[in-house]
Amino acid sequence: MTEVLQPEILISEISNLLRDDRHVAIGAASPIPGSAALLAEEERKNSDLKLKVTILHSQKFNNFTDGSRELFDASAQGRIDTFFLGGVQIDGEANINLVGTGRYPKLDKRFSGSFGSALMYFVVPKIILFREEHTPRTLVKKVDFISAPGISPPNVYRPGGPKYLITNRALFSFNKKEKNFKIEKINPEFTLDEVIKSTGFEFKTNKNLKYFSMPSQKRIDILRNLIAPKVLNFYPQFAKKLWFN
Amino acid sequence: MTEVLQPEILISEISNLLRDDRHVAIGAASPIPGSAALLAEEERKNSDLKLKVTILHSQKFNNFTDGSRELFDASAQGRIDTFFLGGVQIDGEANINLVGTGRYPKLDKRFSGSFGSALMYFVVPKIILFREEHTPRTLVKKVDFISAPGISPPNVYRPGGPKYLITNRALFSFNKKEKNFKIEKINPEFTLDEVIKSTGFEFKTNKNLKYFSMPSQKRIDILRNLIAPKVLNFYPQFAKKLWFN
Amino acid sequence: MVNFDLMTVEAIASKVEDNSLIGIPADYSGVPMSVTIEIIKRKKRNLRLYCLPLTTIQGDMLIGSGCVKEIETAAVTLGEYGQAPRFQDAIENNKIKIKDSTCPALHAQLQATEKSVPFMPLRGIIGSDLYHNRKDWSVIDNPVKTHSKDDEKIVILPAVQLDVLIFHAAKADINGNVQIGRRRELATLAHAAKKVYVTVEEIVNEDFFECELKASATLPSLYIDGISLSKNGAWPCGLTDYYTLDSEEMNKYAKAAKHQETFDAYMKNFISQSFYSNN
Amino acid sequence: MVNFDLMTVEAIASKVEDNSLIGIPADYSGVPMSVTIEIIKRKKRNLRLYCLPLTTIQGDMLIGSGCVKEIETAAVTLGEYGQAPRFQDAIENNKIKIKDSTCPALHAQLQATEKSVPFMPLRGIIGSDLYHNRKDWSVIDNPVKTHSKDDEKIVILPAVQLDVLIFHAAKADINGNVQIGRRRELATLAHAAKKVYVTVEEIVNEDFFECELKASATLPSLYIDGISLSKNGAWPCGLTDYYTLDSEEMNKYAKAAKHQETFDAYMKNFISQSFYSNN
Repeated sequence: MTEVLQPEILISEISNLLRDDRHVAIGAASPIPGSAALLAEEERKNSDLKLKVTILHSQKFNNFTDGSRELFDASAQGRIDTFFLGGVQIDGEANINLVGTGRYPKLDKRFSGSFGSALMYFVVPKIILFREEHTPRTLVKKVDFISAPGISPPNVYRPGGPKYLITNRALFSFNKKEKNFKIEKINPEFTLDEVIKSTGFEFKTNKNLKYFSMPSQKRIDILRNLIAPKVLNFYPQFAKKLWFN
Repeated sequence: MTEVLQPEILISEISNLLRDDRHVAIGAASPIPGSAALLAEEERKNSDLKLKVTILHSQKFNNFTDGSRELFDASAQGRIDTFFLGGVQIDGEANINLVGTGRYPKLDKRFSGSFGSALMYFVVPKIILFREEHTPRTLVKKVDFISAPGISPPNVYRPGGPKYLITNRALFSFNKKEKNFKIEKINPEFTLDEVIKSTGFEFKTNKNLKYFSMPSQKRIDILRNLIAPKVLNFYPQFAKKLWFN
Repeated sequence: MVNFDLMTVEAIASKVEDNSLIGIPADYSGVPMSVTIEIIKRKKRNLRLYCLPLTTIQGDMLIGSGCVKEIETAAVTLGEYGQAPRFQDAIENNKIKIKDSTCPALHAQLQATEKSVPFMPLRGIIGSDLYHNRKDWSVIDNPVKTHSKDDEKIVILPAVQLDVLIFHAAKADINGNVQIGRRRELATLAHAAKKVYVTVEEIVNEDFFECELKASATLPSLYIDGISLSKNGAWPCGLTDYYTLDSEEMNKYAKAAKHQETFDAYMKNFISQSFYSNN
Repeated sequence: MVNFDLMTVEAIASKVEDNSLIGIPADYSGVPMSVTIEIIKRKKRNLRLYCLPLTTIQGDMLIGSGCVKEIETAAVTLGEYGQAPRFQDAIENNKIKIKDSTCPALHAQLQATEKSVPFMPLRGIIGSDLYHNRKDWSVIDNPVKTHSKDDEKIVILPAVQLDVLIFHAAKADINGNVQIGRRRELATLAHAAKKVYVTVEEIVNEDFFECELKASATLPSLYIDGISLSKNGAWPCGLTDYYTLDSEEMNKYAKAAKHQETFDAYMKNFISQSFYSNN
């Protein structure tokens, strides 16, 4: 069997999380979620539940015609089922920080900024937090800056919010009521203890803890033959490094 | 000299009122103002101060691409210098009624409705009220229903408002501070006394009262040869009756 | 072969439920006359019309046929063909309820839903009797202090979501995207509607998203729940680049609609004919 | 012959006044790089950038060149080419002021000006540190009572009007209308700007309004104060249907911009070359 690359396992795992969606949108600089969404779309092409994928940075896979505000409007209307957000830091209550570390505004290390997170996190039903690096530096007890909060009081409109967090070591689900993460799956290259030690916040463990699953050969073939050339169009750096080097 | 038709005199008079404008917009069912605007545009074609005319009901003379809200947005932005409004009734304080006569909501006689008047009257600097019929039935002491008020208190945003009222008998200017109309020009077929009797509200008279001016032969030629065929496109009933019967 | 579910005009009409709030496009935005006739045939009742921002023969016919309970609009008129007689009769005799509005307010209430905010502010309106007759509108002190006008009063309009929107357009592509051209108010209407059905003059064997110009003129399929082919579907209203309004028929309607009896006879005849073809 | 005043790129740059609030298009909306270089050459100072909703190399270059006093944005990033180094340095060393925002807020503040309302409501935001650092934002009780949420809190954003907007586009027609395609955020920016200047790849001998498809993709001349021909005017950023982003140059810039000295050398070289032609 072909050697499966680590990012391909993540792509496959994320793709599984999109099972019941009708429309997934992909924002800036998200090559792994973008690949996962296109994979899910391809696999469901001939099923009854088709998946629509909007990749904002692509000319071809962008289903919008009302300018760059349409993603936010459509999301607020409830027309986007899943969206991905990252974070310089993510904490145990699912607060995310895309702005930087240190004391705002004079930060020690400035990152790009909050993008659309301060609306998307509130209105999209299934937000998947995605951050490859799984260390106490990225998964922290308390973020230095809240770009968007994980939970909101009842007098704030919030049909959406965090459902999953996926890193290169584990997949977590988020419980809104208990305000904490629970580990669901683990990368077989790591032990639960290693994951606990590399996570800056406490999370619930799981008696039924599963491993990241290996994508089937068929899925790998679809990914490499059909999806990779598409990704090359709008995430050229990523695709070249992974598939066309 | 050619016989000049009554509507042509009105078109010519209205056209004179557009002298310093850069952009005039024409709303629904306004063939005389529309003809006047196109006439002014044509006459200033080779001057430094060009006139842009947007006729909403025309495909060709509609300069907008953002849907039917763009007229209101552009007007609120201050980009439209002159707009025309009519009225089932107009009163001496320049309140206009486009809704009907009698006690609202169960009216004796219902008319079409207020259209965009309740915003346009507030934001367009030069609103020209146009109503051909000049009788105590149309120019009343107090309108039965205010579609849009002639004046507003200081805590209401109001860069725009009524500047002129023109009928088939007279042209009036409106004084915002004194809250009244003053007669400026009169149709030579009527006496001032006849106009006073046919007006339901009191207005200021004018020592320098002028007559409606006869359009020059050149202007009539432009109107009939160049403007009439354009008007035929979007006000076919009007143009046929006046020019192509 | 198309990659979406092609419906019949009749099927679209049957999706309209009694009491629903229906988006009504203006005379220049693609009036869905073929569906309107089917709605009338099906004796739909208590419809609430939300016009963006006005209606002509479509609204007048629906009112005259007894389908309408309430109308929110900036105007009902036959334009150059005069007042809308069945509408006038219904108002003067208290047969339907009217929420008199003004064009930009009708836009703003839908834009609020488009952005999923509960309200939109709008200038103007204050001091009009429109305002005094709208319990759903209010005035607040401008919460943003500016130097010039510390005490500005401003109108607050509630968000309005439509149950269903139906309009007629030029073309659909094989993936169910619809060409709306400059009629972008149709996009606002669609964004603010729970269900959207469209009739088109033709279905073309291409994907509008493959061409940037065509994409610019497109309402994406993600907002559309069903499409039906309906040649001349806007008649006697016009459709940009296809046909102009039918003056003769509008005059005929304007005359017939003056009285309920002659209107009824006109409608009986209209319904019995097949003006619209599905192919 | 064209029916509008054709400007040079230099003339556009000289229209930008120190201290002005400038609209900055995102990397996908037509980045006006040729004008940006001229702005840098002219040593414009204390510019305030309003990004819709982010900026890449354009903002980073302007910041690194000392032209910028303040930036309001949802992100500054070189995308696949990493963080924006001159921006990072400026923030970490307190050289410029930042108003951190989020994409939909940047849109809504311009849409308020587009409608000439003093503010826009927006959901989300509450509970974020964005909110806690924005004195110009406030929270009010939703003035429209709905059944489900009687006590909803909602954010109020002030209207923002730009002093000047500059962007690069594909084509202008002989009457000064500009093709923007699906990049309708450029229309919002233009509607909210006092002055609008555009550079284009080509000027074509037609009127876009004569074709409904082309009209749909057009920003009308009534919003545009000046146009300049500028081949490759967005380079090294891309332009839809014309050229893609230049990966090699972006990598080169990302590396050079890591330190002020290497950035200065890069800019000196960039300015000395003639990458853009006016014909």
